[in-house]
Amino acid sequence: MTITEKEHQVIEEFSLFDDWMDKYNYLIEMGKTTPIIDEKFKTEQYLISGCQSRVWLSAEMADGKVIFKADSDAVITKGIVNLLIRVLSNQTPEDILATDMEFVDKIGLKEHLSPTRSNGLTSMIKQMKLYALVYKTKKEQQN
Amino acid sequence: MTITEKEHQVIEEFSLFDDWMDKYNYLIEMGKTTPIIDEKFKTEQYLISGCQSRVWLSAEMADGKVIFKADSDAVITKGIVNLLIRVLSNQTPEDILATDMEFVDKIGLKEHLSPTRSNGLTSMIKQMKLYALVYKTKKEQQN
Amino acid sequence: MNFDVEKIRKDFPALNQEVYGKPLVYFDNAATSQKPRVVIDTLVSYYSGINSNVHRGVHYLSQQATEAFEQTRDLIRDYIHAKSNSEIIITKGATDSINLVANSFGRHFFKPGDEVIISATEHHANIVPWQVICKDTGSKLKVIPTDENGNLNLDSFKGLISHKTKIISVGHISNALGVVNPIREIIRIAHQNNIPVMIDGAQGIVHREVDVQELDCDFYCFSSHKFYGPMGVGILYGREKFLEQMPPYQTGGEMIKSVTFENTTFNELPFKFETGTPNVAGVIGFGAALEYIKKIGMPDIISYEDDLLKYALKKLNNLDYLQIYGNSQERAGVISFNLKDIHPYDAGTIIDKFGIAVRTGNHCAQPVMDFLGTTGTIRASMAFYNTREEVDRLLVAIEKVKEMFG
Amino acid sequence: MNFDVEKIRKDFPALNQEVYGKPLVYFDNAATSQKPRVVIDTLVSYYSGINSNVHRGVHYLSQQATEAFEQTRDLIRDYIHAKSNSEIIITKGATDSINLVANSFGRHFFKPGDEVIISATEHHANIVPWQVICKDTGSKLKVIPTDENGNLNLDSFKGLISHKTKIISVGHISNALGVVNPIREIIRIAHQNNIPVMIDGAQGIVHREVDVQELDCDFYCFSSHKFYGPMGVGILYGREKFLEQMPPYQTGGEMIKSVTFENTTFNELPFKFETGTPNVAGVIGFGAALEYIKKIGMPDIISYEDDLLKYALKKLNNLDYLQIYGNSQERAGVISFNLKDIHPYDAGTIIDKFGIAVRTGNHCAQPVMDFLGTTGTIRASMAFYNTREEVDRLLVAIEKVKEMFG
Ligand SMILES: Cc1ncc(COP(=O)(O)O)c(C=O)c1O
Ligand SMILES: Cc1ncc(COP(=O)(O)O)c(C=O)c1O
Repeated sequence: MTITEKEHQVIEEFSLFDDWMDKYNYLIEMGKTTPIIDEKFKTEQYLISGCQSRVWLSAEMADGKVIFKADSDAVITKGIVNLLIRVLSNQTPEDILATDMEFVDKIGLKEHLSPTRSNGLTSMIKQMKLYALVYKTKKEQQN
Repeated sequence: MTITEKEHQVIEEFSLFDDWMDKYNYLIEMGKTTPIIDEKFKTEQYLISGCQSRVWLSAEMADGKVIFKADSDAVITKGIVNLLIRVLSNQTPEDILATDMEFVDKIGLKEHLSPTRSNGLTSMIKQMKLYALVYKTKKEQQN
Repeated sequence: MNFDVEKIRKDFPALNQEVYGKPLVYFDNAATSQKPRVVIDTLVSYYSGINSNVHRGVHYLSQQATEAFEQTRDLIRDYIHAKSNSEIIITKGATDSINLVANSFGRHFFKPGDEVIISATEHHANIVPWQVICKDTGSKLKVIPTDENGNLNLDSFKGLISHKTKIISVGHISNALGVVNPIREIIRIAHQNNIPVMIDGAQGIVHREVDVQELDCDFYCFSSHKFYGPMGVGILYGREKFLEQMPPYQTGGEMIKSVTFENTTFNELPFKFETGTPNVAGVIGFGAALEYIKKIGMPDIISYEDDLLKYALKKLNNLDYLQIYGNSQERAGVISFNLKDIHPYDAGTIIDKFGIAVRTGNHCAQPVMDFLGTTGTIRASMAFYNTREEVDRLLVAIEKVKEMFG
Repeated sequence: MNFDVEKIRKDFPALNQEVYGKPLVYFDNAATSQKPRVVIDTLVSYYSGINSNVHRGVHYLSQQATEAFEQTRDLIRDYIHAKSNSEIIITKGATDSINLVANSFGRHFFKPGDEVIISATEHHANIVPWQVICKDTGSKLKVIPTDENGNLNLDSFKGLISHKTKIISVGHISNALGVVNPIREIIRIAHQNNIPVMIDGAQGIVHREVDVQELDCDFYCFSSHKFYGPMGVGILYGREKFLEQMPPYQTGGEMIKSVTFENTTFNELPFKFETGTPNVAGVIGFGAALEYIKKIGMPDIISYEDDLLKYALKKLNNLDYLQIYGNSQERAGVISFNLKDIHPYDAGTIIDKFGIAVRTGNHCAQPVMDFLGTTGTIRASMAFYNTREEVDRLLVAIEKVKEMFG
């Protein structure tokens, strides 16, 4: 599935929720699902700043695609980062860099999450794009 | 004349003025009258702070009474300090210390003069009382 | 008691609003309080009327503004029972006040090897400025330890004092835990050793009556915005003896007597420590807040708040999955807690959706969080306009959080 | 030009009042400006609505306030064309901004023997902080001389520059004389020598369009309250390269990343330089002022003001007993003058009684007064809401002064 297809999937899922409670329950569920980061990545280096809870994010390349993993000490934050991973992981660096993550607005994440939090969200997306950029640059240097 | 008598005199004079213009013209006149301070007193030491214009004030004892002299580079300020001198000069230190200078309020000086200015006014009165205190203390030590 | 909370609530426009379709419950008062209408009205009438720059102006508006500004200084002096207006310095907030003292007192009095004592439960504003000045002057920061409930250990405190101690700075009431510190005792011990004491009263002034002469503290500071006044205004009380000796902090207009390119002489107290155009509107607005508080009456406010706090504690203590911090005999204004095994951020996010404003995080008091072994807490901080019904609503929200994450 | 001054005047509630029974003429704008209704309304709606502490709060009000606060930072960045929000520091005023730079830049970059260059026509706020830091670091203050009209001498300036010059700080527009300084030229020359330049824009921002990238200045500061916004808010623009290297100025909450008693790490820009609860209401109110100014349009404002200034100068020049200062090709906002042989304080006292607010004294610029050989001047400072009729009324008052003292 492309990023856009995955985005549509997520948007569709969220469209089923009538109220904020359901959305949060869904995020909490997402927060309990894998992929959880390996303990060795839970260090300062992988910490994303700008969130009230701690979020660690790692990335690796496999078959030309970026695989993200993350964890957080808060469940809702973990739900959000897992949602991002669901959309962005296992995609090429180029595709990750190209997307403007429309779904974040569409599912009301920005609206319902504070600037503190959406700063956290922004930091997460920024970090993911940064990883993608690093891998893209590496690839180009190898060619 | 006692201080109180002089105060009444001033209050009476001011009661003749209908508007602020007349009051200021009177102050300006007062600003042009003697007693002007000797040039040798126009130094930092005799300068009263807290006024926008410079005011110098000196005092000496003669026959058990305090003689004030003053000058200012602004005419209105000089008028005001001369008004104070008219009331307070040539009185005993004890009488100067005892008065609460009611006339200042009564002639509308406080009301028509800014806090900056009435600070200046306050500083002037404070300085005059300080001189009186010094002379009173000296006298007591001599006894 | 002539205290009608429903009537009082009507004085605060911001309390009368809905958030997510529910009536707002504002329990973030320790961060900043809401403002009574009279404060807002004062700002409006100031800016629509006498707005102008103060001091040195001969024109009418400037005279009026200066008078109102200086009358507020009278009011503040009177409210905290300082000896003279020279001891009341207007700053931009409690943080600014502490920076002023740390800098000006520190640069003047600290020598290498000297020591400063603070406590383990301080707000960052009463930690970092001292760290910085200690580093700059080669002095050392010492910390009064606390027990697990936030009670400072006075025996250890006595042990910290030495002839090298130059100043002691402690909070009146901890903003993270709500513990009222034994500042009288601390001041008494310090003064036996001739050491001046600064009190960070950012929370203290809000929940206790303060008489700086009776307390006998050497510095006391607080912010207008936490005490029902406008933002951008802080107060520093300082004993004249020390303020006289201390060099100016910030420099510029207003605070000088004369300037040449070679030399500058500084103005008298309190102006020596006030430079630049002050926040005239904010200061006058704070005056209105003080008048308002005085009208309601601090004794009534305190007894109402204490009662409300006790009520809330009793209710919260019934929930066995709650961990409540700061269980001290003397507490005020603040309840800090966590739901066991639930991140405060998760809890706060859900509580918010009930229209309830609580704060989550470390409350700018990371060291005490570290000590308690948590990254943060949920803090409900109350004012005299909060009610028992609002506490009940918080309980409902907490139960929902437990249900969602438990 | 679509500029209707009578309509504009209606936007400013304070202009619509009488003083001593006469309609107020407010000519003390360089001290502080009046505020358009939209600014006052913004304060009211803030304090009646989203009032709360910003950053780190998860609850609704705090989110709203944070968003509005940070959007104002966007607005400011956009208005002065800074590259990024990291370069926009919120302070309490221009004086605070200059103290920040003098302290933080100075302590970091100055070594004994280094030099700072300012000009002979600076406001005390741009003199004294540099004097203090020079004294503390063993550096030297050098002064660009002026001619008798307040025009800085650029040849002398070039002569002052050396490899020891660490920073140059000059005003954009002199508040005492209204002379617009050749800051482009100064910046160009400074940068040829790799020296950073700070511009004190307290008056400049009010009367000129400012594009910090095009100006290529390294620091630019101003106050909200002189630019139609609330009191208690200032702005410091700083080039990221320098801000990154500079240590924090004030310390406490908000500006830190983590605190232990042993060590503190500081937050990123711009927060590294912002500690304590900011003046949220004031900042958001300033945002409203900027929007208002943008709506009226700075080009229209400038051309109206220039026209009014020319009108006033022409009229005043007709009075042969007037001494007018600052006769430069480039002037804005301010006319400084004296009636020959009449003390400015005497004159100001009488002018006030006509309901006209002018300022008298040294305008916090004593060195330039000393240079001009006067203890003070009468300063009429104008804004785009002033009118020719008001200038005419000033003339009547001046003639009366002449009559009374002449
Ligand atoms: C040129 C100049 N610089 C600095 C200042 C200081 O501004 P503030 O008093 O708002 O800090 C002023 C205000 O008088 C000024 O005119
Ligand atoms: C105990 C304490 N000290 C200092 C401060 C700092 O106050 P401000 O942010 O108003 O400068 C606070 C506010 O959070 C506080 O609670």
